[in-house]
Amino acid sequence: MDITLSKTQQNIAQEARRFLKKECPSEYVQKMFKDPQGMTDDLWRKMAEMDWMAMRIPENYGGMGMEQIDMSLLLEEMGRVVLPGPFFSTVILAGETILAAGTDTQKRQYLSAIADGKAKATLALHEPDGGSDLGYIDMSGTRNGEDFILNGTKLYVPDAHLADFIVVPVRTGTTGEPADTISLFVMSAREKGVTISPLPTMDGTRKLSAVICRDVQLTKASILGELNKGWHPLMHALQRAQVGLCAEAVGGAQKAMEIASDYAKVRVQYDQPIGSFQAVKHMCAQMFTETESSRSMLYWASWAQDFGAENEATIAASSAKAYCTDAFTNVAAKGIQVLGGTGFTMENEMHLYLKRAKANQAALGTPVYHRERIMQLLASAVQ
Amino acid sequence: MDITLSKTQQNIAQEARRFLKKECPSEYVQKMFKDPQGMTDDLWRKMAEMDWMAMRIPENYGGMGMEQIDMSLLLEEMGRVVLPGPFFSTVILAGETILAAGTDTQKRQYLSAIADGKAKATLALHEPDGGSDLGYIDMSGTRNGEDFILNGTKLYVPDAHLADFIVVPVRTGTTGEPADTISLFVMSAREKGVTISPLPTMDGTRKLSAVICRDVQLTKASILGELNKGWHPLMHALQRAQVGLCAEAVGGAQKAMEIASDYAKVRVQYDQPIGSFQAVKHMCAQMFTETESSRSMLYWASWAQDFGAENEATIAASSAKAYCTDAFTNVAAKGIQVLGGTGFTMENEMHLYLKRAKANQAALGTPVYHRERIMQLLASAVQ
Amino acid sequence: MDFRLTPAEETFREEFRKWLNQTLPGDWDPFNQPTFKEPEKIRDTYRAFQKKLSEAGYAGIHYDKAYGGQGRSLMEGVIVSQEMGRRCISVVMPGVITHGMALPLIYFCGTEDQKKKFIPKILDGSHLWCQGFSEPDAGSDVANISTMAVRDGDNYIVNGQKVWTSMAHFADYCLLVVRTDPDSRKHKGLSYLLVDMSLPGIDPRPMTQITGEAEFNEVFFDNVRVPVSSLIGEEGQGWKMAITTLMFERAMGDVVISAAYETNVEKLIRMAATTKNSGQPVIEDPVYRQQIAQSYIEIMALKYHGLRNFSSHIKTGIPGPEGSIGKLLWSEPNQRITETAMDMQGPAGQIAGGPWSVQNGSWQYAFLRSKGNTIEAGTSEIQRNIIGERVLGLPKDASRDKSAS
Amino acid sequence: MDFRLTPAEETFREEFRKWLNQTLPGDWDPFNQPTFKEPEKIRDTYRAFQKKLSEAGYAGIHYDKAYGGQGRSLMEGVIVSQEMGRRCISVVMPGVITHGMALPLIYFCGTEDQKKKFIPKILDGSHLWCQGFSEPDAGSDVANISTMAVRDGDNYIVNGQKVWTSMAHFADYCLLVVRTDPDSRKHKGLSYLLVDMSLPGIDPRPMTQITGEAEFNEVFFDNVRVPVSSLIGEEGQGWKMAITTLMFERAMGDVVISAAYETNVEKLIRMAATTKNSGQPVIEDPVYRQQIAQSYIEIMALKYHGLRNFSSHIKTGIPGPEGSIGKLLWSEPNQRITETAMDMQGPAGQIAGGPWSVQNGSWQYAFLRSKGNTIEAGTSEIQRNIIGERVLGLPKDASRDKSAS
Repeated sequence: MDITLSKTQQNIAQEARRFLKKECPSEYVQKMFKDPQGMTDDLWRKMAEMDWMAMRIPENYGGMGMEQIDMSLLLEEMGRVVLPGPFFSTVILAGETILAAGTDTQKRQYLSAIADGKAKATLALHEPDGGSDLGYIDMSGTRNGEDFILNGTKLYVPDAHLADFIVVPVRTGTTGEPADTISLFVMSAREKGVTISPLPTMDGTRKLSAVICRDVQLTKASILGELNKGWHPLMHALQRAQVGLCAEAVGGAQKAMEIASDYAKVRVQYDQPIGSFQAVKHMCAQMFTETESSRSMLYWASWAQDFGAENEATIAASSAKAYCTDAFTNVAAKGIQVLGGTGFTMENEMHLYLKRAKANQAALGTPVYHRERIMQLLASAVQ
Repeated sequence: MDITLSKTQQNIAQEARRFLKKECPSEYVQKMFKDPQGMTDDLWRKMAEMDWMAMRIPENYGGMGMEQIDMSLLLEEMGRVVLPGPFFSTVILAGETILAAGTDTQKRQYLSAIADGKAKATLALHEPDGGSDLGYIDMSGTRNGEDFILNGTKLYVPDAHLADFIVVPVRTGTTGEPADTISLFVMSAREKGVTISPLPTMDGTRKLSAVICRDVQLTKASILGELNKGWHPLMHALQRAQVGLCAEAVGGAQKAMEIASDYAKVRVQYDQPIGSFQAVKHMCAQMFTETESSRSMLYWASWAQDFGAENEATIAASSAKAYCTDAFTNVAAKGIQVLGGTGFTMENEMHLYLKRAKANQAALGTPVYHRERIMQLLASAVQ
Repeated sequence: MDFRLTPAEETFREEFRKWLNQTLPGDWDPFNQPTFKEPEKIRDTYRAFQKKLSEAGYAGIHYDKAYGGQGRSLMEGVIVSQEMGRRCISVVMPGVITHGMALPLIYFCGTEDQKKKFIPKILDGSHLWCQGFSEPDAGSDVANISTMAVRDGDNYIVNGQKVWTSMAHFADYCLLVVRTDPDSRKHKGLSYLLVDMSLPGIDPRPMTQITGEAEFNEVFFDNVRVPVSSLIGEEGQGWKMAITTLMFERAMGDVVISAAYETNVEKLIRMAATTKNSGQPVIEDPVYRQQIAQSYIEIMALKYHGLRNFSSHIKTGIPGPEGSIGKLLWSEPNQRITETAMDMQGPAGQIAGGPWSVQNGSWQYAFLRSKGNTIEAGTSEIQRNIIGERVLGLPKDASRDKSAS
Repeated sequence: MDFRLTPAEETFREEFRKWLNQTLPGDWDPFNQPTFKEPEKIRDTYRAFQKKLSEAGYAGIHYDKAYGGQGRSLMEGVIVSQEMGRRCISVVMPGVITHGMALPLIYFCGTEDQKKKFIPKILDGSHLWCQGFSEPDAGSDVANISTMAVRDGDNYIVNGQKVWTSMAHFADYCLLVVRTDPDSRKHKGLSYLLVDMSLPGIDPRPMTQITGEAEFNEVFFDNVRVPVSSLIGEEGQGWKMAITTLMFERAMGDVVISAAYETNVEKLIRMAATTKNSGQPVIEDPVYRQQIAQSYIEIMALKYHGLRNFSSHIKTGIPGPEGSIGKLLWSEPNQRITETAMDMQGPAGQIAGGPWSVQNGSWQYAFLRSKGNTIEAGTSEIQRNIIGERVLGLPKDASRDKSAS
C-alpha cells in the first residue's frame, strides 16, 4: 500500500499549477465568466501543447495512457483556478465515454482528435423531468432502414455551444432494462435537426446548453460500440466523470480555504487579525479538515476506477461525489463568511468557488442521488 | 394579540419553580434516577396539595379548568428540574385522553381521582413493529358477549409500574380507517391477564414498561366514550401530550443553558474564564437562541390546542414537537461539551438533561414522523 | 395569552389584503420581481407602490396624522407589514432602511422641522433613504468608524468613506453615521446626520455583488458641506439614540421577514409539486419532504419569535431577551431553505433563468443572496458575541476587551 | 499510488483473520462486549486475549523480536490493528493506552533496562497501563499541570492530582506526566515517569460517567516515592519526546478506529433491516437510507484519511498535514452515527437493554459514550485551535498568547 504521490505525479500537479497560474489567472476567469464563449482558443491551444487532452487516451490513439489519479491531479489544479471552458466536457465526458464504448475505428477517429486538441466535444445526458436520475433516458432512436432517427431534448449539456461533436445516450430498445435498451450515438454538433441553445448558468465558468434533436438522421456507424449496449460503458465513463468533479472540488476547496485563511491573517478588526478570533479560526480549521479529507476520498475513488473491483469503483465514486462536492460547497460558503462583505462582491474571486461548488454538487447526480445509490450497494452486501 | 404571560401565569411558573427547587433538588432527581420506583409518595402528595394534578381538569370534575398554556408553564418548570415520576403519564397522557374521550360518568370517576392525587395512571400506546407510527394499533379487542377480550403487547409505557389504571387504545373494528376501528379502554393495572414488566431506560427519570395483555376480559363500560370511536379523541389528547413534551424540553433546555453559561463564567483555562473564548461563548449563545425560539413555538402550540382551528392545532403541535425536542437535544449535547469532562460524569446533573432530551425526542413521534405529518398538511393546503 | 387578532383587526387585515390583491398585478410573484440589476425600475416600482399605499390611507399606519401617518395602532402597523411581507417582498425591500430606520429615528428623535420636512415625503414615496454605517476598516468593529464631520460655521464638513451602503446610488437621503468628536473612541462621539445625497462631493460607486446586481455601494465623501440643521439628536448621542429607537422596528422587521418567508415556503412546495426527478414530482420524495417541512418549522419559529418579541414590546415598552436572536433566526434558516430548493432541482440547479430554469431561476438568485444574510446587519459571529456577552453576561474576550475599552 | 496490499500481506491478513475467527466465540459482537461497568471482566478478557495473541505470534507485530515483538513490517502491524479493530473493539479498548502510548514511548525512548523490563510484559498481556495527564485545572490548558516530582536521593517524591485517568483503578503501571522543574511553565519542565500503580500513596477513585460505567478516575498522589530509574528520557523533555514518538501511533489509531466503525456501520444496516416502523423495515425508509449512507461515507473519509496519513508517514517518516484532523474525523461522525441509530429506533430509542431493546441497547450506550469523543484526548475546540494555528499559521488569540508564552 502506498497512498502517496509518485515524483511523476507530483510533477503533473506542479507543472499544472505553474501553467495555470500564468495562463489562467483570476482576472481571466472573471472575464470568461461573463464571456458568451467562456474560453479563448489561445488557452485551449496552449493546454493541448501541454498534452493535457491526451493524458487519459491510450498511446495507440495518440495519447499517453495515464491513470485516473493522474487526471485527478490535473483536474485538482484546474479546479483550483476554476478553469473555464470545455476541457471537462471534451476530455472527461466525451473522451471517457468514447474510450469506454467505442470501437477501435471510432477511438482512432475521435480520441485522436481530442488528444491533439483539434476537437471539442461533450456528452448530452440529462433530460427534462429526469432530475438527477442518470438512467432517465427518453430521447428516442427509431430505426429507419439502416439509419436511426433521433428525437428528444437533452438539457444542461456542458459546453455544447463549442462542441464539434456530441455523444448522446438514446433509447433504441423499447422495453427492458437500460442495459439492453440504451445506445450511445456520436453526432456532429452541426447535424441537421440539432438545435443548441445556451442556457443562463449560475456558474459562468461552465456554460450549459439545451440540445434538441428533431428528426436527426444518423447512420448505424454513429453508434459507439454495439447497438443497445451503451448503458454499462456510459456508467463507467460517468463514474470517472464524477471522480473528475471531485478532483475539481478538492482543488477549489483548497484554494478557497487558502484565500480565507490568508485573509484572516491580514484583515484587522478590534486591533488584531480576525484569524485570532476562534469563530474565524475554527471556520478555517473546519475548511482545512473538509478539504484534506476530501482529498483522501478523491485518491481512493481515483485509484478504484483503474484498479478496484467493479463494486468498489462504483461505491467509491458515489461516496466521493457526495462527500467532496458537499465539502466544497461548505468550504466556499464559509469562505464568503470569513471574507465578510468582501467575499460577497463579484470583484473578489470567492464567488467563483461558491458557484462552481454548487454546480458540481448538482451535476451528474446530487449527493442525495449518490447516497441512495451507495445504500443500494450496502444493503445488498449486508443482507 | 398578546403573547405575554398574565400575572396569574407568571405566578404559576414562579410558584412551581420555588416549590420544585425545594422539593425536587438535583440530588433527589439523581437518587430517583437509580430508584426502581422513580418517585417518592411524599413528593406526589405535596404536588397534589399544590393542585397541579387538577389544573387541566374541568371544575365540575373537581379540577381547575385551566388552559394548555397554564399546564405548559408548569411542565416547563418540571422539565427544568427533570422531575421524575408519573405526573406526565397520569395527568397528561391518561388525564387528557379521558378528558377527550370519556363519558360524563367516566370523567367523574377517573378525573376526580386524578385531580386529587389519589390515582396514578398512564396510556399504553406503542406496539412492537409500530415504531413512531401513533396509529399502529394491533392489540385486539374481540367481542365476547357484552365483554371484550384484549390480547397484545404495548411497549414503552411511561410509569405503568406505578399506575392504578391504564388507558389502552385497541383495535375493535376489523376493517376500515382508524377513525372507525379504534376503541379506548380503561383498565385496572391489576386486571387479570395484565403483565407489567419494567424496561431498562436510558432516562432513569421516566421509567417505561411493557404492558402485555393475555385474554384480558373487560366490560363494555370500560370503553371510554363510544365503541370504535377512540381515534379522534386519542389524537387530540396526544397532541396535547406532544405539546407537554415540548414544555418539558423548553424548561430543560433553559436550565441546561444556564448551567453551561454559569460554568463558562467561572471555569478558568489559559488564565481566563472559558466563556471569554468565542468557541464556548458562541455555543452558549446558540443554546440561548434555540431555547428562546423553542419557547415561542411552545406558546404557539399551547395556545393553538385550546383556541386554534383543528389544522393549526395539529401543525403547531407537530412543528413544536420536532423543533423543541431537537433543540433540547442539541442544547443538552452542547451543555456537555461546554462542561467538558465534568459534564461527562454522572455526578454532574447535565446527563439528566441529555437523557431526558433524547427520550422526549423519541417519545410520541420522532421529529422525522412529525415533519412528514406537517408535510401532509402543507401539501394538501398548497395543492 | 392570545394569538388572535381582534375582530376589528381581522376586518382591517381583510380590507388591506383585498386592497393589495386589487392593486398588485394578477401574476404577482413576491419573489420574482425587479432586482437591483434594474435600479431605476425597482426604485420606480417602490415609489409608485408607496404612493398608492399613501393615497389609500395605508402609509405610516402607526405614525401621527400630523406628519402624514394614519394614527392607528401598532398592531395595525404590524398587520400591514405582515401583508406587505407576504405579497410584495422585493418591492418593500428598497424601503427597508427608509421605513425601518430613517422614519422611526426622525419620528422619535427629530426636531419638529425635521419631522415636518421628511416624514410626509417618506410616507408618500418621494424620498428613498440609505444608511451610511460600515467603513472599510469598520466592518464588525464599530470602534474604527472614522468618517469625520467637522463643524465649520453653519455646516459640517464631512470627509470619509462608507461601504456596503445599500441603494446609495439611487437614494435621495442618507442617514449618515459620522464622528463629530475626533478624539472619541468606540460608540462615543458618533452622531447621525440627515444628508441630502445630491450635495456636491458625494460619490457613490455601486459594487457588484455575487448575485450580479449592484445593491451596495462604496460612498466617498469629499469635503461635503452638510448644514448643521441636518444633525439629528445631540452630537455624540447617535449610537445610544439609534439603539433605543430601533428596537421596536427590529421586532417589526422579523415579523415582515417571516411573512415573506412563509410565502417563500409556499413557493417551495409549489416548486416541489411541479419539479420532477426520475419522472416523479419531487414532492413525493420523503427525503425532500423532510427538508421542506423543516423549512416550514424554522419559519414558524421566526414568526412566533417575532410576534412574541413584538408583543412584549407593545406591552412592556421593552423588548424581551428573545429580541436579540431574530437575526440568527432568519439568516441561517434562509440559507438552508435556498439550499434545499437548489438541491431539489437536481441538475437544473445550475440554470439561473430562461425557459428550462425552475421558477425562472429565482432560487439561484435567492441562494446567492442568502449568503449575504449572515454578513449584513451584523455577522452571525457578532450576533453570537452580543448574545453571549450582553444577554448571558459572559466575559468579553480579554483581547477585544482591552482594545475596545 | 496503490491502495492494495501485496500478495504476501493479503496472505498474512487472511491468516490472522482466520486465527481471529477461531479464537473469538461464534456470536462475538465487537460492539456488545464487557464494558467498564465490569472492570475485572474487561481486564481479564483483555489479558486473556493479549496472551493468546502473543502465543500465536501476533503481539507487537512491528516491534523488535528482542523485546518479544515479531519484527515484521509496519504494514503488517497495520493489518493486525485493522483486523482487531474490525472484530474486537471493546477488548482492544483497555489496551489503547498500553499499546498506543506506553509501548512506543518505552520502545523509542526507554533505556535498555526499561525496554527489557516492560515491553515483554506489555506484549504478553501481563501489564496494563494508564496515562496520567489531565488535572482538575489543566483540562485543555496544559500550562497548568502542577503534579510535582521532587528529587530526593534515588527517588522522586510525587504529589498532585490527576483526573480523567482511564482505567487507573485496574492498571498495573502509569505513564505519568509530572513537573520536575517547579519554576517551569507550559510544556517545558514536564517529564514522564513510569510509575508502578501499587506504590504506596497512590489512590485512584473511579468516576462514574454518563454511560453508568467507571472508565475514568481521579488519581491522588500523596508523597509517592518513585525510583529515579522510572524516569523515561531526560528531565524536562517529556512533552517533546511524546510529540515526536506518538505521531505514528496516532495515525495507526485512526486506522483502528475506522476499522471498528466500519463494523459499526454494518451493524447499523443490520439494525435497519430488522427494526420496524409502521410495520415496515426502517431500511426501506429513504430518509434513513440517506443517513446510513452518510455514515458510511464519513467512515470512508476517516479510513482513507488514516491510511493516507499512515502511508505518507511510512514513506517520509513525517506525518502529512492531514494528520492533525483525524480526531475531528472520528469523533464528530461517531456522534452523528449514534444519533442516527437512536432516531431510527423511534420510541425504542428510550430502552437501554432487555428483551424489547434494539440490539441489546448497545446504541444507547454508544450514543452516550460518543458525547465524550469530542472532549477526550483534546476537545474539538482545541483540535481546531491546533489546526488553525499550527497548520494554517493563523495567529494565536492575543489573550491566550499572552498567558501561555
